[in-house]
Amino acid sequence: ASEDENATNVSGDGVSDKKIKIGLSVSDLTLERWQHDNDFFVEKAEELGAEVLVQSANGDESQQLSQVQNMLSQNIDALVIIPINSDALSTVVDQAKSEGIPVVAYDRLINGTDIDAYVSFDNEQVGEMQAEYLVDIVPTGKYFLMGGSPTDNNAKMFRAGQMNVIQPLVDNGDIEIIGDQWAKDWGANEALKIMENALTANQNAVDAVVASNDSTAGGAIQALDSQALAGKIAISGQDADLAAVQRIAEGTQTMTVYKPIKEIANKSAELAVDLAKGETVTTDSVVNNGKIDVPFIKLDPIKVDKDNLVDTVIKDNFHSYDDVYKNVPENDRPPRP
Amino acid sequence: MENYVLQMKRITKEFPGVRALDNVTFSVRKGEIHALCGENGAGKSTLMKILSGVYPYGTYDGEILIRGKPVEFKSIIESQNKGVSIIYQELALVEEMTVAENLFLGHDLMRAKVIDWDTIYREAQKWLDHIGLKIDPQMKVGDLTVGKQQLIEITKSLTKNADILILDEPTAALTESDVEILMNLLNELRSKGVTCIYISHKLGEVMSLANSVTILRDGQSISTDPIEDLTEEKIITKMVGRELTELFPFEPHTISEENILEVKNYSVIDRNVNKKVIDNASFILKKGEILGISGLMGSGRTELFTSLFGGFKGKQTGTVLIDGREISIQKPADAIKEGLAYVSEDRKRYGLILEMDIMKNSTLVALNKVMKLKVIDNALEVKRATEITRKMKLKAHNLEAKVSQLSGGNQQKVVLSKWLLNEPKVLILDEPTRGIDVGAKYEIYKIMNELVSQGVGIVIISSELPEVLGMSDRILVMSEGKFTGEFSREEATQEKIMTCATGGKSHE
Amino acid sequence: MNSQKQTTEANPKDNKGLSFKFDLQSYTLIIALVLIALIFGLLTGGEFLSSRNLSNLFTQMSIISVLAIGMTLIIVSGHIDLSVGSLVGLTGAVAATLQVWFGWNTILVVLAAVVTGAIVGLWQGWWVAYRAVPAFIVTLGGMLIFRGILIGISKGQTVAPMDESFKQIGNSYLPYSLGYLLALLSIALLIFWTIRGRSKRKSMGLSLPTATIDYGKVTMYSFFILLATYLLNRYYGIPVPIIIVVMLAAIFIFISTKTSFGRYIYAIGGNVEAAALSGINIKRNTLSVFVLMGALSGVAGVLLTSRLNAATVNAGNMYELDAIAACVIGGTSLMGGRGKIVGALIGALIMASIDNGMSMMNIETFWQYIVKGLILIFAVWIDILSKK
Amino acid sequence: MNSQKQTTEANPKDNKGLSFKFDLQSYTLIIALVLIALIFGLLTGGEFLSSRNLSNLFTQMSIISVLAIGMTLIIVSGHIDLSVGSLVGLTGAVAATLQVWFGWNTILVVLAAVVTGAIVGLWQGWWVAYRAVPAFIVTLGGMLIFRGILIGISKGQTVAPMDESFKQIGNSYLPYSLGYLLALLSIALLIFWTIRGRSKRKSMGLSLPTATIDYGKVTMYSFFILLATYLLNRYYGIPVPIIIVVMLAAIFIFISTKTSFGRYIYAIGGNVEAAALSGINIKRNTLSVFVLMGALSGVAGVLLTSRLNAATVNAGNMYELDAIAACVIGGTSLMGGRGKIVGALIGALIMASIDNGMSMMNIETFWQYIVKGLILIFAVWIDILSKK
Ligand SMILES: Nc1ncnc2c1ncn2[C@@H]1O[C@H](COP(=O)(O)OP(=O)(O)OP(=O)(O)O)[C@@H](O)[C@H]1O
Ligand SMILES: Nc1ncnc2c1ncn2[C@@H]1O[C@H](COP(=O)(O)OP(=O)(O)OP(=O)(O)O)[C@@H](O)[C@H]1O
Ligand SMILES: O[C@@H]1[C@@H](O)[C@H](O)OC[C@H]1O
Ligand SMILES: [Mg+2]
Ligand SMILES: [Mg+2]
Repeated sequence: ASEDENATNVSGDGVSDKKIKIGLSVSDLTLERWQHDNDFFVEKAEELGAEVLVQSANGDESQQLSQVQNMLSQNIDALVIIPINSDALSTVVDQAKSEGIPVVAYDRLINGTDIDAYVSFDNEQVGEMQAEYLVDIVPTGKYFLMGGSPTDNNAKMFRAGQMNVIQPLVDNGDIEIIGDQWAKDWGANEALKIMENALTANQNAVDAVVASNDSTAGGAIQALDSQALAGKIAISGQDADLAAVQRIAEGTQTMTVYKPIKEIANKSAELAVDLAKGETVTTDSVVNNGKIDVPFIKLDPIKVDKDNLVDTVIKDNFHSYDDVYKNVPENDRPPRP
Repeated sequence: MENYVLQMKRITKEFPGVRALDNVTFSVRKGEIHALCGENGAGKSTLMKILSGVYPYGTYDGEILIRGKPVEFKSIIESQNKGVSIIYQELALVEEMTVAENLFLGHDLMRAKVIDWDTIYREAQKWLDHIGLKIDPQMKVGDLTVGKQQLIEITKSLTKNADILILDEPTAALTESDVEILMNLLNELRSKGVTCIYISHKLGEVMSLANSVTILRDGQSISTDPIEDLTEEKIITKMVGRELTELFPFEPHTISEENILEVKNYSVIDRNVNKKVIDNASFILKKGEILGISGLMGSGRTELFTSLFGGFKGKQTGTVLIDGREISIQKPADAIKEGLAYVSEDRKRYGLILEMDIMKNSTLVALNKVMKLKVIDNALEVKRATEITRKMKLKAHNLEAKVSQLSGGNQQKVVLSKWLLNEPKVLILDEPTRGIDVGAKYEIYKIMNELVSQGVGIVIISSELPEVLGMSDRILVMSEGKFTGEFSREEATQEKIMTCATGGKSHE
Repeated sequence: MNSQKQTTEANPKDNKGLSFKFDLQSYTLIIALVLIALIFGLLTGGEFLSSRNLSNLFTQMSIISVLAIGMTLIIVSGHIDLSVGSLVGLTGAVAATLQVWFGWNTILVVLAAVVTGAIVGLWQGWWVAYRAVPAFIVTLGGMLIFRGILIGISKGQTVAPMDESFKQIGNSYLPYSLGYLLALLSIALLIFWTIRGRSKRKSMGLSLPTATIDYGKVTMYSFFILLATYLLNRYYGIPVPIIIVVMLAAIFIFISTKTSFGRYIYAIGGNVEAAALSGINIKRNTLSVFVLMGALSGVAGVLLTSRLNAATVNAGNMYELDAIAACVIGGTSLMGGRGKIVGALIGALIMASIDNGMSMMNIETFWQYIVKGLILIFAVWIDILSKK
Repeated sequence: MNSQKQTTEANPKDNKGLSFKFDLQSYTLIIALVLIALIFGLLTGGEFLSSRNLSNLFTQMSIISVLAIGMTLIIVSGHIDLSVGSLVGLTGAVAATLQVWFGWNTILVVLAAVVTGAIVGLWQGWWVAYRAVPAFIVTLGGMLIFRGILIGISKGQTVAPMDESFKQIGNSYLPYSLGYLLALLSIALLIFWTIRGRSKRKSMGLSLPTATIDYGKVTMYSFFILLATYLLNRYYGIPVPIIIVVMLAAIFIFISTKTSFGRYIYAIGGNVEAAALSGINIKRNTLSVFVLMGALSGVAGVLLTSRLNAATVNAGNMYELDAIAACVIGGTSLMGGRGKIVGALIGALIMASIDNGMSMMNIETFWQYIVKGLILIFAVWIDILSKK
């Protein structure tokens, strides 16, 4: 009985005049970036003539597993997964492989199983970039670390990257870490409270805030703002959310790490279509996921600050010029590209 | 030493702020029916709860001997194991469960490793048959009337085959015929050597049943006498500490010609069971009149009046007039607006908000009477509540006490207070003296007198025939949802009423 | 009095109309479920009802089902447990760390998870039963405490991968023949019990439902058991998780209907004073309920970890709400005293079907939220309507 | 707060011992709070009790406080509302989108958020009151539906920044003089009420608490009001959010103790059948409670959006649990019929203190979870102990 089902899948692979069906499993939609990822990916894939099934798992790993199962039973030709957790999907990926369906890991690697490709930025590198930027402009002083969700694996990796840069400076006494707190669910309100308390506990004697993403940075900046410190204390971010780049334009947030989402989305979409057609992919590098060396398309995240807004986010059409500078007086804006 | 099966010595029990029992001594001989009498709040239930282990050893002072041996019950199970079984005044039934399950809850049959439901249902059926109850053991207890629930409770304690059986006001919710069943049962048990402690406010029952009587007053034991030395009057005097000349202080009063409430061709269909529970009922209540409603349990009296009051979910047809004006009552609020008041037969379920204090319960219906500019005036509320509860002779040390802590009689007075504060035109009393001591009954009757003299019309539904006979100007009898008889105060007798109640034809 | 006659008089089951009404009532939920299944079946062009998807569906509902079984008892006893999600995460992590870091074998590891759950249940039950702290607070506290311990012991890291044998628990299927064997066995048991029950009632002189009704039911159930087995065998066979759920359900239905402990729980939840006055030990029974819930959370933790082949820090997050919802959909009253395990399982199946169906239809996420919320309300409303 | 007080005083308490005991009971929670404050004060070297941190603390508790006020009514009336978190998110987003995308002014935008909340409350209340669907299910459904709508309308994006005037709502302070003025005004009112109350009781011939007790209390409250004002004025002044909370609390305490609607809610939650037979319109009053809760969620949404100067998709996530916990800590019974708004506010303050204190101490995250969970349980336990 089950052979029948498999047979249909296999035959589905070969037929090329049939529209290619790609499954995209998104981790959650409570952060702005995933919505962008989703939109760009679908747009590109449809441009390439594929149909995309999208599911979002609300940050629940077993729900993601279920959704991938459900997509598999809809005869998809390729699977693209933004895993909630790199280690918690191996069972269903194994199943996909056994049915001959190619799997692409998007943004986060999937460990311990055979996958066909990995398209991503290096999360540790993101953390490093955040820290490097801050360390550049505030080489000595008091640092506050604002971690992400204590239950998000990526949050750990960002922190690891940050510490790669900061730890040596702590050891030689240049930098003092005055606090290290993690914001539940990457929540802005959590970050706001944490920052308020940290400022109070340290009588505002803070020189830099290492915030792991833009949502938490946003909350922290509100706390800085009410102490009239917004723009005076260096603070990092990640994702280039609209609100964040607006803050950068206004000068209240120092930097964000822009992960050219359009690029990762397009790359992944192309890859998925190719794989679905049975073509093999070649990449420059590989990364070991504990089982195999996975072909790795490594994209470079970009540090974005006030000076390169126009050349990065706006140029990529990630956000429009008008949106980004909405709250900046006309004559303070850089020339329109 | 005499052959006492039970001795309670120097029992003292305090609740926060109240000394419920003060050095009480209580001794019961083997095989007798021993009545325990006293006013509401005298401490009868408390004493029995100590005996049955509800208030465990250590929470009271004093000593208990069973068959001469001291016992220290730390739980109900322990007292049960010593053969003590009790029917509580508050029904201790789980409404969501079936009759059979309730009968054997906590019983050996249920404590078996694997419950044998067939046996339980068969045993339950046996017991019900034995008592003479026509109830399906698979019915949910919550679907039974209070009276039936009370009988289940009694049956439950019988299943334990106890040799000391305590009945705390078992007949409060029973009709005459069911009381009869119970009396026979108790006599049968006595002949088998079972000892009974019997608490009741119905002194007639006490006189005809008991071998001896112990009187409690204000938490103290006053006396224990053999029944031969007592009369109802003597018991009352000992209970209340003064003489009560008459049980029913009916005062002749002038009944106005005006119809205050008139009901014509009134029928009610219960949607749940799709059955006509009230069938074409018509009656008139005059201003200043006390109308007694008699009938057997389940004859539909409660349905008729809750439905008139807008509190029964069913389809109603017929005409209702108040002061000659046709009105339509869809919900209790309409009825209240028209000057109706309904004191329910089940005060805990339908009368009181147990979590609330006395004051708030008493002003719940007439809240507008303690408000100024739509705002509750606390001082005024205290004043009104104090006045009304004082008038009711409510015994409570604090108006802020939760009503759940009051004795049954006092709870009933709170319900009365609640309705009287609203100054109703028509007062419907459904079993108003259920579980109430003679003194308090007397007070309620006097209140009735006072109200009718002010022109209020009163309907009193009661399963106690003496009460209906003693207090009504006119008596209507119901049977199976129909009125089957009408008697003036003068012509009414117990026999005539019973004939109509059991369905026999009345003479007009 | 002739007891035989009395019985027949009193037994409402003899009234045909009533009996039909009764049956209809308890089947509304099933009807709601069938409706949902049909609608999704239609909208997905039959995919929803395919063998493969049914297999997925049953597996997907298994974890919440295990929790819903215990939650039914908790709610029936008049309490609530908000900590089960965290506890699923914690026990799963206990299993994973013991296996991945310390190399314990699968059996020991499963035991450890279940025992951990039971101990945690003991702690919570103790506060509720012996310290009279409301279960809401104790388990809300527990929700935080256990998640905290989980983050602490795993240091925020995902612990993976598990041994192959452990992975099998949540990811394998019964061989076809074994599946059919089990199905036949349970049908045989069903027939045996019906016959024995009838003969016992007869020998006791109790009234009997007509043979057609009794055997009609047996035939119907047998048909469904065989159908389900057949359908699942058309794919890979009966998924092991669903076998676990069925077995646990059987055990707990037995406990709740056939043991004094089970009945006491209903009595306690229905009227705690009456229960106490009937001599039931409220505290000990309450404690036991929490211990059982803890142990079941352990089982759920094992299943989840096995399915994910990993223990993660936010595993089980918010499962309490799903489990409670399954119970409430299934007719359990949050006021205590009323509820059935079978109802909770159907509730869990309804919830899983909604999730599964919408994901099969690839509806946009925000619509999924909205539609799921609406279906929840409607399903319960229809159930309520039918009970009026 | 005054009106609340009056009720408890209103009764003749001739028994000294009793009166003392009663007071002790209602103050345990405050004692627990003071203990927590002292411990954190000690552990943070006084920082916890600094003017600045108190200012933070009050602001941080404000959103949950607003929700807890409404939640008290909901729970007292015998229901529950799991949707408030999502509704805070949704109403906040309504405010933000109207202002950021459509340029509405602040007043209109605030109105829109509150009205949206009330309408949503109407929808939920209708299902609960007129369709008899359990509030748990209706609001669990609501939790999903509103979050879904929120994701749908905001397309997953953070909507920011708000106008300066909007931002002020959650982020500004009363000028010092105004703060003192308000403080003096409320003290004057307190004295006036006490005198009037006493004279009225006297004229009605009711017993009076001794003057020392009455005026002693007035003095004590006045002292605390002035102390709080002074401390907050040592920093930037009284935060506007806390003024909003105090005003809402005053209004709702008034409603719950001084209006028939308030009284009816307690009656309905205490015994719905008796309430119905007392002529209380169960459905309409229940509906109203949900509408009020919705409107308050709107206020909370405005506060949150203002404080964050942005509306995010997961704003308000899980706030329902915090709000319910605040009520339960404050002595509200989940069975309905019992609970006080003041208690809920103290509950909210306790929860906020725990969060704030631990984050001031910079404790590791997982310890924060564990300690918070434990304190929750202990605080409620101590409260229960004292009531025995
Ligand atoms: N749980 C309790 N808490 C506080 N006081 C109580 C409690 N139970 C009873 N009391 C008080 O103890 C006294 C004796 O009450 P008890 O119930 O024993 O009276 P009773 O003689 O049975 O009255 P009734 O005839 O009305 O049933 C009363 O004053 C009552 O208010
Ligand atoms: N909740 C219920 N469910 C089913 N049947 C009921 C219910 N309440 C009452 N009945 C039935 O309705 C009929 C009338 O009952 P009702 O309570 O009006 O009688 P009553 O004369 O007031 O008797 P009682 O002395 O018990 O109050 C009876 O047949 C009774 O069994
Ligand atoms: O981009 C980030 C993502 O990688 C992380 O997992 O969650 C937070 C986001 O900001
Ligand atoms: Mg009593
Ligand atoms: Mg009646």
